[in-house]
Amino acid sequence: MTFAPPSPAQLRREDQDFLDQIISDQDGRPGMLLTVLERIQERQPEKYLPAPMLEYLARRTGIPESRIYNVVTFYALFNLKPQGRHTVCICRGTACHTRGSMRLLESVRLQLGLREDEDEGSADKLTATTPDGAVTVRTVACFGQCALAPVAEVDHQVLGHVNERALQREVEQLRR
Amino acid sequence: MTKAPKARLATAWLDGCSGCHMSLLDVDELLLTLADRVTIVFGPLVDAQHFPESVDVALIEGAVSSQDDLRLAQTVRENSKFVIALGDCAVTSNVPSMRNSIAPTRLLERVYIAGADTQPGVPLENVPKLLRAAIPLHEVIKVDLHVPGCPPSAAAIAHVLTELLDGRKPDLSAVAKFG
Amino acid sequence: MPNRISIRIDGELVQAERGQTIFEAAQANNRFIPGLCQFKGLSTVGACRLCVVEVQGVNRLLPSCTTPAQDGMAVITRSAKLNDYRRQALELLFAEKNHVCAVCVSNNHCELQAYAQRLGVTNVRYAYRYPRLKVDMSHPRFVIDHNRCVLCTRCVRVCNEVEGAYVWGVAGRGIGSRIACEMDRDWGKASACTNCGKCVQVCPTGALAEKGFAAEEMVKRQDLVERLATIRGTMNPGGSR
Amino acid sequence: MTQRINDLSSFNAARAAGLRKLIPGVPRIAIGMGTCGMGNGAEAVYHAFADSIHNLGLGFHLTRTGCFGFCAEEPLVNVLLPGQPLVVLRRIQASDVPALLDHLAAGRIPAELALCKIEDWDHITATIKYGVGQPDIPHWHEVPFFKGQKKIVLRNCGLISPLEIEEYIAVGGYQALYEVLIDAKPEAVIEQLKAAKLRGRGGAGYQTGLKWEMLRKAKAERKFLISNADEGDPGAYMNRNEIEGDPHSMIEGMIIAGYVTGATEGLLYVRAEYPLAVHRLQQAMDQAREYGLLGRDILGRGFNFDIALVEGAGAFVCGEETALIRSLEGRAGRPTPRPPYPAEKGLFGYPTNINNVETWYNVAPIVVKGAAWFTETGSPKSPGTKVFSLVGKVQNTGLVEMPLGTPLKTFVYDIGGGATHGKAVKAVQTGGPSGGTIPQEMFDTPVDYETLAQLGSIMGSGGMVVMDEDNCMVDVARYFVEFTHSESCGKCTPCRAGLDQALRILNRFTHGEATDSDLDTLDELSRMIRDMSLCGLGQSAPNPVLTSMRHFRREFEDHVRAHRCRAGVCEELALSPCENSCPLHMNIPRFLQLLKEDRLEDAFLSVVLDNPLPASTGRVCQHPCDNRCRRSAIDDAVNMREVHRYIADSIYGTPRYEALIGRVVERRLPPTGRKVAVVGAGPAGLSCAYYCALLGHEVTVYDSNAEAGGMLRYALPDYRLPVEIIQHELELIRRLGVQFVFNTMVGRDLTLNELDAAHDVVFLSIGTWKESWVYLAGTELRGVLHALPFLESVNKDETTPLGRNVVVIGGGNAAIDSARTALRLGANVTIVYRRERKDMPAIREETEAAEAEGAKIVFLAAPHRIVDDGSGGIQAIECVKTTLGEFDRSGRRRPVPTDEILRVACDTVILAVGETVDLDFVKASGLRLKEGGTMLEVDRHTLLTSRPNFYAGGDLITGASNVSNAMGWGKKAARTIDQALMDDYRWPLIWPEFHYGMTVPAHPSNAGRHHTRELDPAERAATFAETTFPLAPVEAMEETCRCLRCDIRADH
Repeated sequence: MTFAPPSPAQLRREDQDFLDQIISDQDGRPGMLLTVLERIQERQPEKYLPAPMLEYLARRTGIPESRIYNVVTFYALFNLKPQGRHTVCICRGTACHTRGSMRLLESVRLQLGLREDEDEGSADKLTATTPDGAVTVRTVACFGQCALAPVAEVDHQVLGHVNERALQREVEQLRR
Repeated sequence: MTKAPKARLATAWLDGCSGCHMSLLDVDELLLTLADRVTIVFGPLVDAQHFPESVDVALIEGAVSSQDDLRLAQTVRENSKFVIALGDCAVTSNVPSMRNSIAPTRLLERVYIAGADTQPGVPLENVPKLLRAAIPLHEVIKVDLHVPGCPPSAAAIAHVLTELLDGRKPDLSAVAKFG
Repeated sequence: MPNRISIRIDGELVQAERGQTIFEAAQANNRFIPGLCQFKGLSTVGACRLCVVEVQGVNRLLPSCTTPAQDGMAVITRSAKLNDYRRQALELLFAEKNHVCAVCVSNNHCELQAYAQRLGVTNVRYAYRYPRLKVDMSHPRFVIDHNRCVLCTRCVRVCNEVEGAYVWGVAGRGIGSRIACEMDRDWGKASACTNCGKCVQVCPTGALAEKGFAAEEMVKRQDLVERLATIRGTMNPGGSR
Repeated sequence: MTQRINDLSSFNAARAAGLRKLIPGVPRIAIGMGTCGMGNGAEAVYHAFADSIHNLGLGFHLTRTGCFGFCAEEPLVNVLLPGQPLVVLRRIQASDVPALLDHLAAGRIPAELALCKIEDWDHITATIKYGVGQPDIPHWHEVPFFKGQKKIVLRNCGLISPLEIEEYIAVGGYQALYEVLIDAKPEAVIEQLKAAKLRGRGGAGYQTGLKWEMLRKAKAERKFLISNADEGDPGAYMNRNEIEGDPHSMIEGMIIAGYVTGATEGLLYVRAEYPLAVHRLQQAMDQAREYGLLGRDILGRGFNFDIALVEGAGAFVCGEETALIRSLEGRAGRPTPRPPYPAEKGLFGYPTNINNVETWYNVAPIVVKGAAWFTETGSPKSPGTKVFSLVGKVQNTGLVEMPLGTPLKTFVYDIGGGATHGKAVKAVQTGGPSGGTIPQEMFDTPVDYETLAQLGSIMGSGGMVVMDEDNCMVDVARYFVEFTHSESCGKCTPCRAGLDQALRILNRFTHGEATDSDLDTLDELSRMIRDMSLCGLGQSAPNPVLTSMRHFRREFEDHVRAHRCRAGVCEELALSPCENSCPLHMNIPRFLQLLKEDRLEDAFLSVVLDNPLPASTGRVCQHPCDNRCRRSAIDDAVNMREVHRYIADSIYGTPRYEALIGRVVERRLPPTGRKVAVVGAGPAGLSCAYYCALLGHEVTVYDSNAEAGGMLRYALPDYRLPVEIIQHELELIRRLGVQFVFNTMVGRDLTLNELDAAHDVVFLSIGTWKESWVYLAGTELRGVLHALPFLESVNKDETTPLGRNVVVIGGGNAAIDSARTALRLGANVTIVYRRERKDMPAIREETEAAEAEGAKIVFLAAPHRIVDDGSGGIQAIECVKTTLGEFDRSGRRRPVPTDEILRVACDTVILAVGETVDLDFVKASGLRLKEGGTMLEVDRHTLLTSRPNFYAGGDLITGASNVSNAMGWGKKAARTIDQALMDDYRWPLIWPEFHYGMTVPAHPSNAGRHHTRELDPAERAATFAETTFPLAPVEAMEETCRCLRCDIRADH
């Protein structure tokens, strides 16, 4: 690449070291870009991919920015916006759907005052975060916990055979 | 040889620029021939208050944008044997559709309040209520023939009418273009 | 191995060069197959699906732009089924974005419109989606209007494969897919754009256009890019990706 | 420090070490800690064991295993006492641990916690003998869920620790690798796989041996092997459990493939949503490297092969091999056209072979046992087994491994145990978003690649989701399209824009906005997407739509034409779930709210305009609303039936009755001058007459009896429905101007032509008064009665020759009514029913009441002959005992006769085995019958028969049903009749506008469901008077406060 990259805004020294390290660990290995991006996101407390880090990644590896942007907007796992401190995740797998998981989602959204974003173009448009950044509600294609349907996950704790009221109680706990 | 009874032709003008009607008038000397074979019973070109019953062919120009458009389209369909969507606005909703990604309330505010020179305010009476989107005719009624074009050429319209009057199904491939 | 092969197109025996795709073989023999994503000199992606054909002995439709012609192959390029399917694909493209031909700079010079005309599309049976999409005017010379984009990715490929600037990419997925400039910047702020305008010239519709044209005025100069792409040796018959 | 294995002795040493862990000589406790176990609290159970064992100083061996497959019974805990069988305990919670340890320390295993025992286990690559004993605990293959399962892939899952490579080696692990490397004949392995006809288990079913051969023959400096563990099918999770329970089997399969094909690099592409699987794999690979089984110089034979793990980042399309390759190259997972195939040009342009997780698990068994052994299992074209995740509306859910070719019904009924809560199974969805739905009529279908494809479905990765009558097939199709729509990569037009349009059309269906032309558009669009899409995702995405439209077209049509979703899933098509389930579609939330607002009279008006016989149905309705009430997710359904009974009872017999009759009569539309004849004054006829009268028509009802009411009047005993109640309700119908002509049988006293001539429209609603023919010796004897004439004669106060000892044959409402009536006449009663209790069609409460009042019920017995007492009377009845056989079309087990004969002494036998409509009058009438000749054919949407102006409803078109269903048909007929007569939709004009509260209660009452009070059984059995009492006012009020108001939508 010969072009001048945009000013590497607010990239902290430690972030840069982290990136250098992981890039050299992964360089040339199959699946490298996915792994690097997963590690970056995992390291952020708000579980997202900050733009300056992506820009640095592009410069450092020579992977075009357009390709990186392509990848991060394609996979449902990656977030470009900061996520809530708590996560409520509703399974929309077949078994959960046939046992009424969409109603769970509606009730949690209603409880938190969230609305579905239309046509945002993101991979998973069912994701929404409360304005105070406290809770992110998302869905997952399938937890593979079908025998426990319907399933919800609150801060990575699985709730099986969950009903609206039980889930509302859990969410209420989060907001305390 | 007995003269065949004249066909009853109607036209309707929904959300469009009237260019398709102009194109209809552009068929030149065919108008004279047509006058022998058809009676225009409704439309901007004639002075009729209500859409009549048993119309043979109806040409509709324009997209369906308001409650009034919707009602008129339905009335035309109920009383006409053959309905033609005339021109791109009726076929695809064309230019009127450019408002569709904006909610009607915001649109009205933009035009009547933000864009007003005097007396800002959204009129509530005497203005037909907007539908959420301007949509093609076939989304609200059954359409027997689509004649695209912005506007369709006079030749296309002439071809369609002549063929229909002669009892043939018009072939548009040579005379109309899509979009 | 002889370099000429014979294949049958719609029942008629014709000659083709070994290594040509079915699409290229048909074109060389003046047979019409529609295709929006295919562009001479660029890699093939088989994305628009307009160019699918029936091949004898194969129980599915094949994209002619990526399938190599083989000696003795019998290809059907026209049938009632193919025509219906291609029309449906075109109608889907019209319903997907906001194609208002009457006000488009490429009106009458648009490949999408031309195919619709040629395949006898007179209306779209599907409900128009009317998405709210951006028009990016930030570039001094060019404009990208996402309302008119058919996601053929010719712009992406010409920028990557011929110009080597990697400005364009596809962001998102599914119905939310769109062409994006680098890290989703305004085109005017792109760091790598060389202002060469190749993407504009290869665009089949009015999505990418030069500024300063009114409706119907933009005529793309595809021949220039085709020649350039071929000279640069990136031409990759039957190639992938 | 572990020793690298490079010869037989080091191999055997590792095996011996593993065996000491598997059978340690001290009690061994293994907790099932797959994700499913953890989701049920296995972590806490493990810690409880660890703490207690430590605190008590017990020398027990505690370890973890994967999932044994029966996910519905998790957490599963394996317990092995030395010399005894391995016992699998189920649903163990942390609180069970102390008591359990006490038992184990004393050498006991509590049988009540046990699921099954295993005396010896065939790990395929080795056999482990545990011990014998524990006679009270069933063998594992005697448990219905495991019966017929054959565990090849899951041979180790749930039995060995996935964290200990030595345990894997102890059960024959890495034996196959060892043999392959020693033999050094890679072609032989390929030949073996080809002979075994092992097919890819990811869905497409391509032969694994052929794929390996292609890779072996490819010449290149690098070759790749990829294991596709990007399991993304919603409803399928077998790959996760396989990895979590037994990671080494997959690793071994891959190493063998590496040696055989010449690849040196392996890649595992695992879903990031499976963190436990990722963790276990990494640990397993580390161990394998330590032991010299992976990496450089494997087993000291100079062969190098290593595996790297990549976590997929959430894209279903990456299950498609070209997309997966793009993903590993660090790009978006957008598929590319084939050719070129990965075997020629794959990852980074090098030859690549991709197999699904489960395919690798079959490699070692085939190498060790041979192709001939493998082909013994499964079907000729598809040998071996497949793991399925059986989930949805069955009793037993979990992972099952069955031979390919096993019929679907085995999965649903034998293993799954059939539907839950006595509902009917409707379909099975196989193959997830790429598959299709297979209706219950086709459950004989063998599950293999070809047969499923013929039905428009696929096997896919093995998801099997059972659907019952509460699932709407339109919604299911919409659900899958929504899924593929959101997972489409967006590259090709048909999949990107086509699925979006398909979803829009399906949304129109579920919102009740679709038209008939949408059915055609959806069909042609689906075919186009299937034939035109670039990759497997798009090509198969229309399968759920196409199969649903093929097998469940009626449901689609109902959504369009009747705006009904019978399953009650599509909320926009119903006011509320209760309303949707009500055959009369009563606005239940409205009358509840009106009563809650203390507006009894308005509530009555609301009820009676929705249902002309509210007090009767308030007593005898089968209350389907209870099954749908959302309140039951919290505690119990709102007692809606009893509230409307309360409302009606509070008005009847009070001075307010007159005023309210006036209010109903006021609603009558102006006279239309049209004449309607109703044939049959039963519930269907009365409802039709009532609404036709309200709509302003002139109505005459004809009936062969002397009074109106039909079954209500003549078949239902007084203690269930007192005759005064019916009279109150009939009065209202009379006041609307309905004329009755009694003692007139249509067909005998009056011809259909005469009716036709005198009226504009005729509605036929004759009940099922004709007894079904019973093939039973002795039915000519004195003392043999048929249920309905018996009940009728009691209701008419005629004396009935009833003996002392009565046997009732049958399990429906007529049988129970007969039994309870006979009890009240002083007889001893035995009911004989050929199936099980849960299969009885009678209302459950009625059956329980009969038993409480002293009736005995003999289940699983079918009448064989009635025994003559020598003088033309009855001495006894002989019944054949039955056992339960296969499941029949109704989803119930078919009773199969045995040799055992049961003799019951009696003097009276009442037959209640079903009734039909007497259709003699139909002959030469121009009315067409349905196939089978017992019912009239009508248009499902208009109820018009084949003869113009003749409509029909009720039992006549459905066969024997119940009061509410019959009324529902009558009501529907009135609506369509009016529309035909008046060419206008005037139906809503009947109802006044009710203004009532439309806010969701912030704090619905916490009270439990209120039940009616009854006299105690002994008192009840002595009287024909009504013995259940309506709710008290405060109870009725509280029921209204329990309603959650599902009729109020957030978006309104």
